[in-house]
Amino acid sequence: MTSTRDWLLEDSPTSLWQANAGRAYRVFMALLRNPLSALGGVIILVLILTAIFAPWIAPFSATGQNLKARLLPPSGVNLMGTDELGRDIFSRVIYGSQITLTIVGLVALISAPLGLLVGAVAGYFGGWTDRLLMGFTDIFLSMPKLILALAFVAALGPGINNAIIAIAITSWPAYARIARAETLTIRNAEFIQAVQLQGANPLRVIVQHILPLCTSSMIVRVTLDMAGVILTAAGLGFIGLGAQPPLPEWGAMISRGRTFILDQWWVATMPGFAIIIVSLGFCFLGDGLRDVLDPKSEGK
Amino acid sequence: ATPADALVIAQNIDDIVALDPAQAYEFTSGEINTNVYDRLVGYEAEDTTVLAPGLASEWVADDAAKTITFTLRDATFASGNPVRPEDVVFSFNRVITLNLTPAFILTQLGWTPENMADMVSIADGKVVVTYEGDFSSAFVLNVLASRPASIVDEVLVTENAVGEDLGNAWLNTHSAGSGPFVMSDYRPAEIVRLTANETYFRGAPAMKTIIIRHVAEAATQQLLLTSGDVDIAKNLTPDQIASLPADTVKVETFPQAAVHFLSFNQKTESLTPPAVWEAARYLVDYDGMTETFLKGQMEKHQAFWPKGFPGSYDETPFTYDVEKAKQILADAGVETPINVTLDVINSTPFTDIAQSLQAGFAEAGINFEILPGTGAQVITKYRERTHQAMLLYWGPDFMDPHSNAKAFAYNSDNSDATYTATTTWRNAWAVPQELNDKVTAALAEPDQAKRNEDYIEIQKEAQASSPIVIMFQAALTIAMANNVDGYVNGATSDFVYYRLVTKE
Amino acid sequence: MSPAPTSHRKRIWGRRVSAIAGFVVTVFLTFLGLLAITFFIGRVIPIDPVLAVVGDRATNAVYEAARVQMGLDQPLPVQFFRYVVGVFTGDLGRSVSTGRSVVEDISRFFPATLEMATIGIIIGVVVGVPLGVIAASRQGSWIDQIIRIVGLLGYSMPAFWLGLVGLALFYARLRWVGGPGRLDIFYDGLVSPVTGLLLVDSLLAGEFDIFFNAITHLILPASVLGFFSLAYIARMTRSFMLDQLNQEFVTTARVKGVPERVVIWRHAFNPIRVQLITVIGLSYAGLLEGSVMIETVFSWPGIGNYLTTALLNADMNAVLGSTLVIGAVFIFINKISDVLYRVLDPRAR
Amino acid sequence: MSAIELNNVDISYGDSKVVHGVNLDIAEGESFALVGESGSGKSTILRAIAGLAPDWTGGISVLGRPRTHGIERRVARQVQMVFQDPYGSLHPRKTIDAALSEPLAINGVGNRGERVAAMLMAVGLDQRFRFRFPHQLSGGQRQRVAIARALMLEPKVLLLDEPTSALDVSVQAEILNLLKRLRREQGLTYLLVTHNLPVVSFLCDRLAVMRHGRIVEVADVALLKQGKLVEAYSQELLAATEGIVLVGTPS
Amino acid sequence: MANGAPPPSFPSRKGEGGAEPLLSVKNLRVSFPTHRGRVEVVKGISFSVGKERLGIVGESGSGKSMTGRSILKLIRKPGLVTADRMEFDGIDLLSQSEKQMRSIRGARISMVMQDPKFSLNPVMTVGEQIGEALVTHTRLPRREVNERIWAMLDSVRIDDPKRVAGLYPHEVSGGMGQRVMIAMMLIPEPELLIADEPTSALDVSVQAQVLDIIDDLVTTKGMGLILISHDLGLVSRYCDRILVMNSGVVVEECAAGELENASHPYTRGLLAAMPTINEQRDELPVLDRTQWAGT
Ligand SMILES: Nc1ncnc2c1ncn2[C@@H]1O[C@H](COP(=O)(O)OP(=O)(O)OP(=O)(O)O)[C@@H](O)[C@H]1O
Ligand SMILES: Nc1ncnc2c1ncn2[C@@H]1O[C@H](COP(=O)(O)OP(=O)(O)OP(=O)(O)O)[C@@H](O)[C@H]1O
Ligand SMILES: [Mg+2]
Ligand SMILES: [Mg+2]
Repeated sequence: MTSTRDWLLEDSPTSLWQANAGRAYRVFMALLRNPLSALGGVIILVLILTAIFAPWIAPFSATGQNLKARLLPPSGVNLMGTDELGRDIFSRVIYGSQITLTIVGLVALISAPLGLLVGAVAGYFGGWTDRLLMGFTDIFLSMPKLILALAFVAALGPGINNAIIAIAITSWPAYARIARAETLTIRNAEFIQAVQLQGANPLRVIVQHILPLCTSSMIVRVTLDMAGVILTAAGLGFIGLGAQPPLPEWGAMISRGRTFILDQWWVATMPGFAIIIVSLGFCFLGDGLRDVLDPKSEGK
Repeated sequence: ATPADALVIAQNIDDIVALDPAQAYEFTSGEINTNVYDRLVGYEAEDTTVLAPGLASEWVADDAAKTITFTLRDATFASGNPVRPEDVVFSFNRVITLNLTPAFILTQLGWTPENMADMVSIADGKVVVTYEGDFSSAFVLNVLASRPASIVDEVLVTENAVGEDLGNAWLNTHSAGSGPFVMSDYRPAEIVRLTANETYFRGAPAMKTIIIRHVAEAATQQLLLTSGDVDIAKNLTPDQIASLPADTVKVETFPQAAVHFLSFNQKTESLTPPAVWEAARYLVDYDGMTETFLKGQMEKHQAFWPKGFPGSYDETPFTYDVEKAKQILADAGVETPINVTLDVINSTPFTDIAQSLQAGFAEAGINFEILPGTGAQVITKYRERTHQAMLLYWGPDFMDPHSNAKAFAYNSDNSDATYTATTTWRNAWAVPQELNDKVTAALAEPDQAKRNEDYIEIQKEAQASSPIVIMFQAALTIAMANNVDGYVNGATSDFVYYRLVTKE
Repeated sequence: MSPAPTSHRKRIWGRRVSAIAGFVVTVFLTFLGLLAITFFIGRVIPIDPVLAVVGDRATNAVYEAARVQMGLDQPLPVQFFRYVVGVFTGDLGRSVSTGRSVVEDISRFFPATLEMATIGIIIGVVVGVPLGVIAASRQGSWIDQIIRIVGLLGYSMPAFWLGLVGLALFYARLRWVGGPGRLDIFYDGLVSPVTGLLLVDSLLAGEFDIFFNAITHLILPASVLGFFSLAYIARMTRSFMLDQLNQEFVTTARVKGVPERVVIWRHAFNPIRVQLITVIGLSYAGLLEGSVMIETVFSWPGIGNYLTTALLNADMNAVLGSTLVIGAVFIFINKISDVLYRVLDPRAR
Repeated sequence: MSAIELNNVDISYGDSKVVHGVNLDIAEGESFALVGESGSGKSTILRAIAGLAPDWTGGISVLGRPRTHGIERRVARQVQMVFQDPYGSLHPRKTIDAALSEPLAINGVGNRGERVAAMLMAVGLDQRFRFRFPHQLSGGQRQRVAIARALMLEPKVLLLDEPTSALDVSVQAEILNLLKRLRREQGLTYLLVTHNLPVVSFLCDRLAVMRHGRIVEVADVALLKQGKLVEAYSQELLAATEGIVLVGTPS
Repeated sequence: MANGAPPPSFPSRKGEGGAEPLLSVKNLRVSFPTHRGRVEVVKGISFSVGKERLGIVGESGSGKSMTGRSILKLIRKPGLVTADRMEFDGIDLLSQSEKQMRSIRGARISMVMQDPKFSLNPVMTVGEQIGEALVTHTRLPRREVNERIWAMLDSVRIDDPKRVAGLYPHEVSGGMGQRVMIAMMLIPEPELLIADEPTSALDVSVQAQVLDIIDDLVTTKGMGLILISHDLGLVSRYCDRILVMNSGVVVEECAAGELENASHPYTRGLLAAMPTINEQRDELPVLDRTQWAGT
């Protein structure tokens, strides 16, 4: 145990692998030291575990209906009560974690790299490339995001996959802006000039030298945005354009439960809590990551 | 609290597209038309099942000559202009000339822009209506009681006409009728305000103002109602209704003419075996749904003409019986699983019904992938016949059994080119010729009793074998403040009357 | 190195003209792009816009007539070209779901949203900025933690949920605020719209009752919106402030013995005003679109509601028109913050 | 053949011209210094030679071949640059090993592991440092890495832009020694920018004094050592330096 | 030299310092938490300053700035400052509240910050910032404040004070920035000035000018000066007494004139490592850190 730790914290690593592991370990420890970000991390971890082990955790099926047991308040059997079709809300919330995780993961995987690339290319080359790409980005940015997502989903047809695509399409421009701004500050750094002097082609400079530096702020931003993604997905669900029934997507569950909010509060509130907690988890983690990954604090 | 002489209603009114009776075709616009316009004859607030004199005080039907002669009563429009036979001619002409959506109801009578001068004319101060086709005058009276047959004030409308529009644009935001109310304000997706017509020939209504406020959220409607800021909430769900406080709010139920059905597009290979149609009838948990989340909102009903109207067939031979359904499928050698999509409007209670169907059908190996969409989206697909299974509802265009028989048991040309707005065509079901013939015959049957018998026969047949599984008949449960009395809601939105409402 | 003054001035002028031209061109292109994207999305939506006009039972003849009348029989580029020409002559077409001209619809719905969002942003700024400053100046204290968590809650809470809960509590139970809608029924329609902003119109008309009634209706939805912008603004303020407070010049100010209040507001806060303006601009624009959810809950006759309804009915003229207006506001707000940036930040002059 | 030849070179940034009509001729194997006040265009000249300031007129040739305006691979293998700021010239997310392998990878040179190890040795860095990140190194160590990186491609000419001004005297001495040794061992040509005259005295053969974008004087270092620079500005520099440098340093 | 600065001078004013120190510090420690626990960056140093010029030299990171900052109690959490004694003119600085410190800062002790680029508020004009230092501690009419600002700028040899006062920091050059900084810290006429690398950003000729200005003011106004730098030559020329610091510890203390005779191997190593203008050595001696480690 201590030896692993020592190995990780070694000042003079003997391999690239050890160096990287050590860096990761330090980031990790720093995160743990901040109570809020540790809490965020725990929440995300629980989310992931829940998603993986949903079938074992959930006491009931997510879709099994029992019309005789509708709208039961929370009890020992139904921890979070039952919904309008007599399904166990707790089980649905548990299974819903899979969907949430998929949405969040896919959106991050699609939009962040796309934004990064567009922003870095625009920032690095400047001139017309920049004007063209950023003009395009600005068009997307100047469109109301939610409306754009709505329009996309409406065009593609409702459903979870299309919702993911729509959200991804509407969120990359923000990342492109950040990546561009960051690239602009890095572009003239001496270490970039040094690789240019060594004859590196632009592709190499961007991919190997600029992108790695944008990623940490990107990770922070993406983590913080995840709450927004969850909420947008929920919003699409709210309007009926998100996940299709009987998928236990949390937003759609709230949407369906909102007519009961005055009398059977738990139907909308339980998935609402799930969203709030997970979003908070991402926010806490993102906040912590920002402190930790901040290049200014890196050296310490 | 609301003023004593005003009735405030919370309702989702964003379906309104047009208010001109020659164009209006939505639920809410139907409601408003009914309260603003009179027709020659109509179903009246006092008894919505009996055809009563309207602007025509009496009429004489000549089935042989296919004419009906109407004598107008002495009435005035809300504008103060007298109601003249010319107004009737003008009103009917408008509908045929403009040829907008609801025009098809009147064109059934054989009316065309070319022959209108002959078909509707004035003789001795009376209106003579002529029709063409194999049907009885009873059917014609039902048609003339429908929305597009509303009588508008020719003088007022002509004053406000723009170009060739015959006042269409103006009538979409104003009213020009002789009914109990005048539409004094309409702001789309916001409010409709009706003001009492003090000169209404049946007597001025008690409520001086009717305010219909657009509230899309059911939960918000409930809040408004329980807070006393509205008198009536129209779109509450059964669950909400069940939890309303009984001391301030009362609930009234009104059976509706709309039937809810599940239909199978015959363009989908796996849905063509009649055994699938039959099995489907045993896979719907009718009672489970109507006793729980549809309680008070729908009633089990399995024939196309709604209960409570002449010619209805009220037997419900099918119950939820998975084993039997499995047996039927097995006997017919249908291979399961069958995987199809089920299109559904993405609002309550449709998505709930769909999910319940999904669970039930899965038991017998028929798997639905639910595709919720907006109403417009679902209809677009339906019209193009690109859906597989469809969960939808149907309300009659006018209160004659033929309106539904045509939709559910008649399809003489199933080709793609001849679009017809019937359920049969839209599900690509080529109705057997024999059944087609029965529908035509029933329409022409002059004897009312025999005619009703015919329709029951047709319904039995359609119930036994058709890719359309009729499940429910809708009912409206409307919650209102305890002090509201006299609200009348007939079987369709065309029969919503505010003129008898009083508040203590 | 020292060119004649005239040519120098000419060069500056030239630069200014080309800057303005560049600005106009980019704004124009952004607009055109906005239009094109919305337009083409609109045309691939699997909803038949004609059906919204004629209903589902219309005969084929009626259907076809409506289609031609709406110009949908033309090829897409032609439709787009016609639309753009229309836009530049101030004609946004007719909405099929309300039957009115889109310009008229928007002039009715947009002020309602604008009013709500404006009050919302005022709440957000008036509360959020001081909270952010306090949190930053007490970094790590419990008050900082609370503000942080409140801020993060604002990121994590579904707006429609908060709106409903707010209504149930403050309207239904406590009766502190007016209910859904912009006014009590009793007052509805009494003031004729001049600006469309009820607060302004009622004051213009001297109807103070209506003014106060409008406030009671506005306060809850605006607060809910305000909460979200407050959360964002407080958070950003805090993080900007922290950046500043760690700067050397703040220490310099302390070295001078300047009181802490002055250190915080003059030295740390002043430099971030510019960044804050951008943030506020962004969240203001965000509120305009974020009102979509809130408007449904509060039955607010605003543009968000209009837009979604239109979208769901494939009422493309309405969708395009409202997107255009919201997009224009977005662009406008961005430009305003650019200009303010230049005015407020000496480094950018 | 001269290593670097500048012929009436003007260099501009956008609209402003910052270097005016500079002529320089640096022989192969020579160590040449550019000194002068801040902002006089010293760095700019280096950048133009390296290809980082492409907006120039006149003639620049490197090792006898005229130079084009952008960055060229051929030039990359002949001319490398070491920057002033040891903290800014290394990629913060790359290990030393990665930084040193990079030039080899770009130019398709094989046998990287050994070359990196050898180069670390040459600049006097222990193998322990190989997998550290820049932030785990001191300024002097970083500057060694930067020098090592510049030498990875075995260039003939090294452009040094104030390579020690950010370092302490103690570290500066190490780097200066290193540079001197490398030059001796590998026959390098140096073009060194600095405003520290003692450094010039230690490391260089000739120097040029710059002011306001022009070269005011080119002299032999021997003259500098004797305090015999001709131009007034050169004398001013000398005087200021002498005032501060400790007199009578032990030798 | 451009403005005819006085020749290098080494006036001896040591006596005053010895008699009644303005500031005395004993066993000062500064520590910061890191992931390896608390790390002391100043490890118990003691010194005193009178109305004299004390130089602190040492390589980068040796804790010079931290020493300077801890005197003004400018080290923020999580940094921690402890000392057995830190007394300024009879006031125990350690027990002063933040509020009491404010009346000392600027007015009685002030500090020229290391990097003018980051130490000036980017959105306030230079004049405002200088004026603020004055206004905070005295009550003067606006007009007089302006007069004083211009006079001060003039005394740090800025040519056009009225124009410069209206400039923003990004509009002034590095050398001007440092002079502004000095003006700002001198305008309240403190009794003790801590100057942290006041000339690091300047090239030699400007450097000399700036230091001459400070020296001039110290001489005429009779204040104490702590000059922090890593440049041995510079400190030895402008100070009376010198502390040599290395990794948080004072390794040598001597009079400026005797620096050449410094005894500590570290100091000697530093001296030897400096090249001279007439450099004859083929290799510069480098510090052998093992020699003095453990001091
Ligand atoms: N990227 C740039 N754009 C515009 N002007 C620049 C740029 N880089 C440098 N300059 C200007 O060019 C001139 C010469 O700069 P350069 O960096 O070559 O000076 P230097 O002699 O190296 O000074 P120092 O000793 O301070 O490094 C300066 O006036 C500087 O302001
Ligand atoms: N906030 C902090 N947390 C941890 N360590 C710190 C912090 N601030 C400074 N240090 C460390 O304290 C040590 C002393 O720093 P200080 O600024 O006093 O050095 P210095 O002698 O002034 O160097 P320089 O000549 O570079 O200005 C350094 O090693 C630095 O890394
Ligand atoms: Mg330079
Ligand atoms: Mg320092």
